Amino acid sequence: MYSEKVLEHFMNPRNVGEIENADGVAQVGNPKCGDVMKMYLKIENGVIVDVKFKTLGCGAAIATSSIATEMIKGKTIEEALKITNKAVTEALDGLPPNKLHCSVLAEEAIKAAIEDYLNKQKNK
Amino acid sequence: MKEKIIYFDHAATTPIKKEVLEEMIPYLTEQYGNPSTIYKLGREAKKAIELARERVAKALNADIEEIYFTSGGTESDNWALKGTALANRDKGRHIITTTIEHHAVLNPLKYLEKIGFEVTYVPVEPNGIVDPNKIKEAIREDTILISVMLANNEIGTIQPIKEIAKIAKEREIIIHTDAVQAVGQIPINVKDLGIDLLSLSAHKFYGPKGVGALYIRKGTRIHPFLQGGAQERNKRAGTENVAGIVGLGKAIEIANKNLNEYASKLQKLRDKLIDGVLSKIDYVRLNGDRYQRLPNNANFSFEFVEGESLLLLLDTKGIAASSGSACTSGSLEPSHVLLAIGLEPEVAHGSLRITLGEDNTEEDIDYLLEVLPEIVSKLREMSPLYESVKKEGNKDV
Amino acid sequence: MKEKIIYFDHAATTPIKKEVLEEMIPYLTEQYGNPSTIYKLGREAKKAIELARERVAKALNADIEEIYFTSGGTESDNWALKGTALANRDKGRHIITTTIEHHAVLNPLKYLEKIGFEVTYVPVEPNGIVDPNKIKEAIREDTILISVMLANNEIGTIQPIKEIAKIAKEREIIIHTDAVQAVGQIPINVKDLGIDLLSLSAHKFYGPKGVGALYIRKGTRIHPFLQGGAQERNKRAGTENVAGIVGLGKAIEIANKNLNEYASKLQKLRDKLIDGVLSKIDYVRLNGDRYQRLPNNANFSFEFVEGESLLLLLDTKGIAASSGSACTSGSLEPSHVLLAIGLEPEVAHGSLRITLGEDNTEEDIDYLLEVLPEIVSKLREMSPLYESVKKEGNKDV
Ligand SMILES: Cc1ncc(COP(=O)(O)O)c(C=O)c1O
Ligand SMILES: Cc1ncc(COP(=O)(O)O)c(C=O)c1O
Ligand code: FES
Ligand code: FES
Repeated sequence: MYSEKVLEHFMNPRNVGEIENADGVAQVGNPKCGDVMKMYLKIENGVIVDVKFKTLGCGAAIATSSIATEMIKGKTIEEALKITNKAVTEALDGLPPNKLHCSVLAEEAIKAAIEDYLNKQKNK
Repeated sequence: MKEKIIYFDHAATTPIKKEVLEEMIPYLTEQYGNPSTIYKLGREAKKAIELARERVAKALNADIEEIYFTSGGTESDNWALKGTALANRDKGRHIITTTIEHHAVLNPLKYLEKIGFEVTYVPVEPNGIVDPNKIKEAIREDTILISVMLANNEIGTIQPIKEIAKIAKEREIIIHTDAVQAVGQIPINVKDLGIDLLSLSAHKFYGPKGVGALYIRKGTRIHPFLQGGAQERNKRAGTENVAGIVGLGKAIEIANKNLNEYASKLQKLRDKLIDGVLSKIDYVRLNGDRYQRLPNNANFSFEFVEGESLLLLLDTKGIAASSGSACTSGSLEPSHVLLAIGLEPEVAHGSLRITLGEDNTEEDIDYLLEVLPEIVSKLREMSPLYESVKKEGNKDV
Repeated sequence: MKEKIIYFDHAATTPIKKEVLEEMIPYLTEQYGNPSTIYKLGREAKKAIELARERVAKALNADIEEIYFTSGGTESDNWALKGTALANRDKGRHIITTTIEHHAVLNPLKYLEKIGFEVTYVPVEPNGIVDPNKIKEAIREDTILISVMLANNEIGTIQPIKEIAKIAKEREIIIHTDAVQAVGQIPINVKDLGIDLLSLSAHKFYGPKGVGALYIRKGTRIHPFLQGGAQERNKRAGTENVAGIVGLGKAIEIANKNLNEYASKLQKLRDKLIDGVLSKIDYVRLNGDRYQRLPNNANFSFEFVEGESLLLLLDTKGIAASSGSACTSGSLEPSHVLLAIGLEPEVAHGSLRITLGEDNTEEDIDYLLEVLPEIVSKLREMSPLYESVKKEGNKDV
């Protein structure tokens, strides 16, 4: 059902944790559906220099969070915004069809965290 | 990673017992006759089926002619419900069941609703047991059928079928019980229970998959479900799964003989497990009545944990278990049973079902009690919701 | 009495092939996982089922998602007929079939008649083959389903399904074929045949009893038949008969690979048998077309002989065969198939079906040709009807 890559990221998730005083933070998902994802970003000169996440959810939710953080680390905000759930899924060698919605969550979390950052910038 | 698997999912399925397979093997090899034929090879196959029927009848205290073989629990349930509903629709179109039945009961009932029947789903109490009085209150003039499971497959709660059957009989309503989880775990006596129909499935009690039986009390009005040849006295057509039926017969005979010993062994392990989990882990609850439950079933909910992740991590430790989380199936709703006993969806998502079997030992429980707290902690450390709770300090569910 | 059994009843059932059983054994022992579970043991079982599905799809030239596993040919037929009739009843309530279908088709249709459908039974020609034009003529505005078997189980005649499917498709009518007897005997290509549904049963081609499949062309409107869990993509509920499904997959793979060789071997034996019987015995006829029949089927009628007695005497000689006599089943009417091709009941009663298999040899045929004339004579000597005929001298049937 899950690819080796999904299981590998699930068992050894990268970038788990929190960033104190993060530049952008967002939580997406709904515990009633079993999934909540929280993304923390540290951004310098428009580049994501650090990223951490916490996820409550299935194997796919945790694995997509993990790989998504790897994919955006070191990228500019613009580049990060271009990452789609399709790209995340492909990077994991695919997901079972009934788990595709979990990868949407990662995309949403990135976008929401960047939006939070941009809002904070505006309000500075 | 441990190499040996510790199997804690006996409610999902069980391995075939050695003695059972041994009795099946001739019917998978040289005894291949079609039981409907009249030469020796066919007569031998027929005899084997009739011996199996006798064994099932004996285990349930039924008459031999009241046992019909099917392809499993799902077919037995489908047949019992659709077969009686359609055969008795001249009397009425109302059916009563509970909110915690297996989908093999709920989905045929949904289908019957579509074609003109009405179904009342009686809710269960917070301990996962239905109150017979609530069944009684649900009865109408046009009620023709009541279906309540003998034991629940998720939380293991045992239902008061004898009382419910008595209520049904007072009103001449047909009463079916899904005993798929109960056979081989608790004693079953169809005459004493006073029921009309009972479903069972061999692979839940160390028999093969793909074979089951339906007990139909003599005189019960029911249509055939599989129509065709004259097998099973014209009630269930199709060339018989001879080896499967032989396996079912042997498995139920063994299960019945060892019932007390088996149950008391598992109950001890189960209690050790429940006590251990409740004392070692925070934010946890036991689902289903503490005592009126199958000897082999423990079902917990852990807050701030999602069930599928839990299962995957247990799998890496060589432990096979189950969960009522929607994420394990990719569906949207978590277990209808856990919701029916009043759990919030987010708590239902964090459920773990451990169902024991004869191969399990005290060491297995010790091992689970060793790795489970670590796994739960690991997942909670990753949960954004646990963060805030930790900051606020302990609380009980 | 010979000790070795000569088995001539392969249309009733076949022994499981050694290689097939070998692939099944792991799933009857250590690989006992429930395919719906997510840990390794369950995933392995799931994989095995999916491999079997791939093999079936390949053998039939179907897409993988068009194959659904069932408990046998009877369930496949019941599902195909009741499932499509009910799902398409808004379009019409008329169904067409033939007079020589198996009871697994006829009896579900009888049931559909009871609940408001109309069925036209198109007669077959004296050679046991249906004329596609007669099917065409039977079509009405409200015809929703045509069901015609690919090959008959009694007389082995092969029906012109491709032509019938073409007629059905011109009128957008769903077309089902019961291929239970055809699989493993003649090449089958669902795309080339142009059919929507096809039933098969593993035990007819050296696989296990109690498992079958239904091919459902993508886009075909059909209701589920067994409702419950989410197995078989929500179309056929119930814990899967993993070992059985694995056996089916392996058996169809082998059958398909050896098809030409197998068929030409059996056809040679069959022709030797037919020529031998027709030349050695009087008052005998071959039932069903001489050429357009399954390579392994020979069906005779002997006048002044009753089928059950014939079978019992053959049994004492170590020969297992079948008859269309009502006496073998204790029913009143002889085989509806033999009556449908125009046999008088008294002739139908004296029928003998020999269906060959890979284990049969030329010596087996020689042996049958040696004992059969003796047995037929013996029974005729006992028949009061034969007496008068003898006095009048020879005649042909
Ligand atoms: C309570 C209950 N009823 C019915 C079934 C269906 O049985 P099967 O899957 O063998 O068809 C099951 C198990 O899956 C069950 O636990
Ligand atoms: C033509 C035909 N259809 C259907 C069936 C039913 O198959 P099964 O007995 O495996 O359910 C048979 C065999 O019995 C058959 O020969
Ligand atoms: S989090 Fe529920 S399916 Fe992925
Ligand atoms: S003669 Fe006895 S059943 Fe036909």
